[in-house]
Amino acid sequence: MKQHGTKNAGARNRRKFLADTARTACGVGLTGLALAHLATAAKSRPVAALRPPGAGAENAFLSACIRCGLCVNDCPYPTLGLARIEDDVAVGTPYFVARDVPCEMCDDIPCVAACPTGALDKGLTNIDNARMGLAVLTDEETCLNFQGLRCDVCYRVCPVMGKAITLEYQPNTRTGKHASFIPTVHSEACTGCGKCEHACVLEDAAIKVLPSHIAKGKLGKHYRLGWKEKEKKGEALVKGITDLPDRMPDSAAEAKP
Amino acid sequence: MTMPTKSEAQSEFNICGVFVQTTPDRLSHVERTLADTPGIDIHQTEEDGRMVVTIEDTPDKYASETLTDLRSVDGVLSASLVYHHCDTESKMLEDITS
Amino acid sequence: MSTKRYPGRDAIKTKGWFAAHRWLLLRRLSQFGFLALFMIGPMSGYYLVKGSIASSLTLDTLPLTDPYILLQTLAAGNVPEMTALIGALIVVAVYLVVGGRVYCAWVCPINIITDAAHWLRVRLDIHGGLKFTKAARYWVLGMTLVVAFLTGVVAWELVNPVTMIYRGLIFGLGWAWGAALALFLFDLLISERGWCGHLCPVGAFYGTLGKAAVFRVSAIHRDDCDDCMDCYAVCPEQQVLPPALKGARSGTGPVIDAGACTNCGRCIDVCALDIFQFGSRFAGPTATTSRSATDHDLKKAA
Amino acid sequence: MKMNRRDFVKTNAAAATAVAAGMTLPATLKEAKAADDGIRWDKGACRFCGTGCGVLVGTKDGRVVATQGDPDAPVNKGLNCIKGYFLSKIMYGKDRLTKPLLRGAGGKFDKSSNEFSEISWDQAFDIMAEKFKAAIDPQDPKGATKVGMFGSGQWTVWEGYAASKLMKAGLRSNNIDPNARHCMASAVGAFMRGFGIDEPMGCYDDLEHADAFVLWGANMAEMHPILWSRLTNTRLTKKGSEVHVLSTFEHRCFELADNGMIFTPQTDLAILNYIANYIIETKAYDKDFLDKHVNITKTVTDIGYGLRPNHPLEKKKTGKGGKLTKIAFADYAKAVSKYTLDYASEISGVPKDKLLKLAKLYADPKKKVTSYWTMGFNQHTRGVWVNGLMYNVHLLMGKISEPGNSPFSLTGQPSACGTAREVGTFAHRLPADLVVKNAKHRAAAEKIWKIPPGVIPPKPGYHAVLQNRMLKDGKLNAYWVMCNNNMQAAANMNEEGLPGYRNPKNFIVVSDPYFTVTAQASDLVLPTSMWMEKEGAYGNAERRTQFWRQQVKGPGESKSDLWQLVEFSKRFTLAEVWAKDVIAKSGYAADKSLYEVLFKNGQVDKFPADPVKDAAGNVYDNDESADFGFYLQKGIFEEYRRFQFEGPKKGHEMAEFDAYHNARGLRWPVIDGKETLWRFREGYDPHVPKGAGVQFYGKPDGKANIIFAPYEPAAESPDKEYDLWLSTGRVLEHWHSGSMTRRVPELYRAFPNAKIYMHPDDAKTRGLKRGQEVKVQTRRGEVLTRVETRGRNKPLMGLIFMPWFDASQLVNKLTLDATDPLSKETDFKKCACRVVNA
Repeated sequence: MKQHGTKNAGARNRRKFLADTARTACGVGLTGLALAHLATAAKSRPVAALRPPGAGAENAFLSACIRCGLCVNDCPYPTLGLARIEDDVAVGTPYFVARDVPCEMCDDIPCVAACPTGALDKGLTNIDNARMGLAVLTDEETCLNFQGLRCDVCYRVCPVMGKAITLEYQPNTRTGKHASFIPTVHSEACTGCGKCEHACVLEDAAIKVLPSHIAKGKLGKHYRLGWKEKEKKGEALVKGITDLPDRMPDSAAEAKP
Repeated sequence: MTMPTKSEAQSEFNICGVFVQTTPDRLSHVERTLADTPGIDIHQTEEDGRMVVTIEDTPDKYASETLTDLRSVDGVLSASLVYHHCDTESKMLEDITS
Repeated sequence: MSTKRYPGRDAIKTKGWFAAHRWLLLRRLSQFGFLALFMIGPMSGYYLVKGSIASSLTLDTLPLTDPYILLQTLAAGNVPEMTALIGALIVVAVYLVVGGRVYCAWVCPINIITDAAHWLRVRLDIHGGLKFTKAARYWVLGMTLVVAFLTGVVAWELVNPVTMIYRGLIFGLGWAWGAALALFLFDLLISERGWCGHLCPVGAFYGTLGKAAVFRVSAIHRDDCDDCMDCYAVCPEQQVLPPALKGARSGTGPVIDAGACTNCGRCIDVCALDIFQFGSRFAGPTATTSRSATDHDLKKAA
Repeated sequence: MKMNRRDFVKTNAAAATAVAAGMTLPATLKEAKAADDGIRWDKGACRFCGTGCGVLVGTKDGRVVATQGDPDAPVNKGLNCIKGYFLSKIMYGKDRLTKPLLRGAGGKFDKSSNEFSEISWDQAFDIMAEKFKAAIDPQDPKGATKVGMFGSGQWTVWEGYAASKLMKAGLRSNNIDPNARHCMASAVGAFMRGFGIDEPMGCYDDLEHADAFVLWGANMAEMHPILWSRLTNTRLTKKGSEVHVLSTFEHRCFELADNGMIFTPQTDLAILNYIANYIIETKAYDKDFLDKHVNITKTVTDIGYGLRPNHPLEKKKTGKGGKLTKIAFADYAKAVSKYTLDYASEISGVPKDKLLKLAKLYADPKKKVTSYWTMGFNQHTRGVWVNGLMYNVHLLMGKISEPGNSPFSLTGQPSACGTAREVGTFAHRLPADLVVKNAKHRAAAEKIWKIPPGVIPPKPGYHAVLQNRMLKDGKLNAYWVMCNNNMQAAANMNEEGLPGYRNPKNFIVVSDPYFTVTAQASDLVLPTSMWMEKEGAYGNAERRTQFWRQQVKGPGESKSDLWQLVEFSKRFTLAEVWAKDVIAKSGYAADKSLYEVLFKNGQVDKFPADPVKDAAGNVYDNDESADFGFYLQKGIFEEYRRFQFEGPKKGHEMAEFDAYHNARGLRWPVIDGKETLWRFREGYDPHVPKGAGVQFYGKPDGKANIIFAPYEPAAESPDKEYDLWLSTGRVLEHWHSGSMTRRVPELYRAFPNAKIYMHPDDAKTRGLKRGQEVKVQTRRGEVLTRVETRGRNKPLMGLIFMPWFDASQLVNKLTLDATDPLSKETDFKKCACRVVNA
């Protein structure tokens, strides 16, 4: 817009322009701070909210998801929804709550196929490799199987049954004649689909799918589990170690090296 | 950070059932000491030194603190927490007889 | 600049109501039409268009992605998939032709809300309020990209009312209606044409795109202007008019080449003298024509 | 006593501490414990499967608010499966029926109407009596063949007894059959043929005594979860113990299996004969035992498939019936010699090493083996045969009737044994193992029932499958279905069940707590009180009889089955049901009601309607006593006991009525105040005389039968058109037709809808994806469902499994009503189907 006027007016306009600019800058700056705060807060998603398969770490996901809803459209179940303002999850991003509707683990992973930005990683082609979270048996005190009852609903609904959740048998010392079937989650197979949490028959689920980083512990780098390392390698890590036979009263019972 | 003391947090109320094993010859001493300790009720005593007591919060001590102190009473071999109940103080005072 | 309370009366008189609202009606049709395209899918189960305004897939083949949101993800540190890139390029190409802020006037649902707010503001005779500089939205635009860069989060989309309302209508509104209401009240009570006209970074982005757009409004018969000011009254971006309408002497216009123009066509609607018409920016700055006075007077008299 | 919560918690804390420390509770604390939360606890038995877990039922304000496993119940020691966990919810589905409903608007019966209207009990019995009387010709010497009843293994003992008495002694119809026909009839048939007396010789204690377990067509992990946890415990804690599992698809039990075998449907016949062959060839059999206690016989072969007589398969058959012919051991050895390892492996598809391992187990005299089976054996067109072949193996080795050595037939219903079998609700049976065909048995029953000779018709009535066929053919016209959901449960619903119920000639009455598929197909629906809403008794699979008191009242106007049966008997005079000469012989007046003859007969009404009390003095309702003025349940039970003690067959003796209210169930025969754990074995069984060692006293000569039967193919096998086997069954979360468990929201959520379990490659070759909607089609109908290629059941290629609990996916539209010609039990496990994209 062209400026018309006297020199004085010009000076006044310049001052006004500078003042306006400063004001705008301040306002926008403050808004920016607020927005940054909101963005940072959005990174801590509530534990009950799970991302669709193929979503990476929350930070990466929030940098890539454009909240278009294509994954929601292509989800054949009422699993996925986009976060609304009141949902406590980054607004507009897709998520599901396992206790309400879990992921059905479609073989063709349509949600990933639909994602235009790579927020859901196209590299995920086998749904068994999805890691939406990790099931954790959070409450042994109420889990019916820990009490010896025969529920194991979580185990049976698991789409990776026998791998992601196994039942570890333990004698029930109280009754003396029953076995307890302890549901045990294995992180190397659990996809975090949430079927177990959804199906748990308790009023509040005793097994919950948590974001992996919350659920998992990490062994210190300075220590290895000997028997696992040996298993991995298929033989002793240090070879050529000898063991002398033990002397026994009867030579027949002599321990062989 | 320090734990809030009992007088600061008024809202909840703890009751513990505690199994106390004493040396039988010190039993009567322990009994007397506990009887004098506020918040402790003795419910049952066996000659072999076993006792069942309950410990509840007092205005200035949590039951847990009393329990810790109890362990150092002369003659007490062990004090095991068997039962713990926590509720709001107001709820505790509710009349439940019908 | 003064505003008349009921601009366009003369146009209605001379051209008839429909002709005086032609572009407005078409725009509303277009805005609702886009919305309908998205909503048919979830409502009927038969998807012509999947997704939302942020990114969509039409007939399972044509990907479209909002380039501004994609820019935010880039700023946030994400390298997008090809699909999104292609989708964004298509969108950019389209708006380069039709005018960037055509998005604001013809697609964005917020426009309906803020137009309504403005309409009511005039009717209720509300004046004053917060004023923003026209540069504010570019600051906001910059800020959204900086925040995305710093936090690694597509931050603006946490609050962006444009996509929020679109998403809400397709995927479940929740409290998004609150955002709509807030915008309405903001424009009505706090700042005249505050959102679309001054703050919205989406508009800023498309406005920047639109600087080079081919399709433009031109004050082609500007010589006939009788300074009735109706066009000013209805124009959401009044600063774009003078260079085109009154630039004969300084050699600007008659094509409105400011990026801020939304190609809404309201000026064409309300002008009883048909000064404005849609055209190409290559129509040339001097291609103005004047019609005979009689013609002009007849129209006025009618 | 005034008490605030704090005092209460304190006493609780002290009590819990004392208990944990193993200290005896002082009296004050005990009192405080009883004061609890106002819930009254009493013992009961679980409503679901045949395991018979003991539960405690908590009642407050007239409602069952909680249940718990009875920590002292010997079967389950306080444990329950997930269905048992939700017992307290099964009575409180939102859609409980509270008033009688008649088809037709405004209380007017209209067979063609799709509407039901509420009527009173009086109106209900009016129209019901009218329809029943119209179908009865009292002078017909064959009895009332046009009326019938379909009963239940979920009836309480007295309900089954009252039903059987009303039908056989009152209305003179043997057309009464229980739904146990669908589940236990083959087991019964084999018990009778092999041992002359029904029900297993062993008990659940075998679970701890055995060294090895073999599962034949039994998915105990899901269907008998608590027993499975006992079996698992033994496998874990007993050194050298092993578990062998045989099934037509891989299921949950395979996880524990040391030797899991998937065999081609129907080839269990060949595998069992191979084992017998192996035992004989290796001379491992117990010759002494065989000589003393066993007769060797063979059965008639090529006996058809129990289809309608005009079916091509029935026309082709050359044999008929189950007559046994004695043969020499050498003949038997020769007969099984065809079943070599090679042959058995080839026909069954089970690798040779696995079969050999199994055979070696049975043949090892040092290993105590318990074999379990359920529907895989029983729902089998050669069900009696295959049950018998199982006994052959145990008898050859003498591995029977002693701790740990047990061929054990598990049951699926809570009182399949106690009610359906023991009180004789089958079309051919009378209480305590008597049969209608036997004149002596009839006479004994007529004497105990105080009715004249000739009332009970000598010809067995229509069995379950025949009832549906007769309904369709219009030969059975007044029909009462009680305590079961047979429209959903019976095979070939499209061609038999539904047309039968909807045949305009017929009047169908259904008594149920809920508006089931069967109720929807009926003409009159009677609202029924269930489980703890009445005094009850169930008998589980190990012969354990368990009682419970009425804890709460049924909702609205609902009434127990017992009340309905007895009250309905008031609607008939003798003249309306018995021939004139029979009435004359009876000495009863012709206008005497059936109620007076059958129930108020000076015997059943012997015990006064005193308040029912427990040891603590709590008083319980007994709605039937209150209505009829005498302790009906006790009267019936004591009359039933007369059959056990005065009848011609020994071995079924039970304790007195009151003893059961005081005990956590007792295993019959109960003699001299003692239970019997292992039958036929001296020392354990009071009926075996000293020095006999073993005596199978059900047979006149005290010897059990080895019965040779060959492999014969299934009624329908996959072909080009229908290329897959279809097997049906249950899942842990739901019990039977799901009418109770599907109304528990948590169980519904755990397994909402049926689906087909399919091999991933079978799905792939048909272009199907997991979770996709598909049609399963057979020659009889089609059902929409979804594909599951993962999860609990893993069939090999060529077979799909679909559970039948889901009323929205009626798998019995697909199944074939082929039955075992001997037991008349349907084979729900085998028919040919195909799966196509929906």
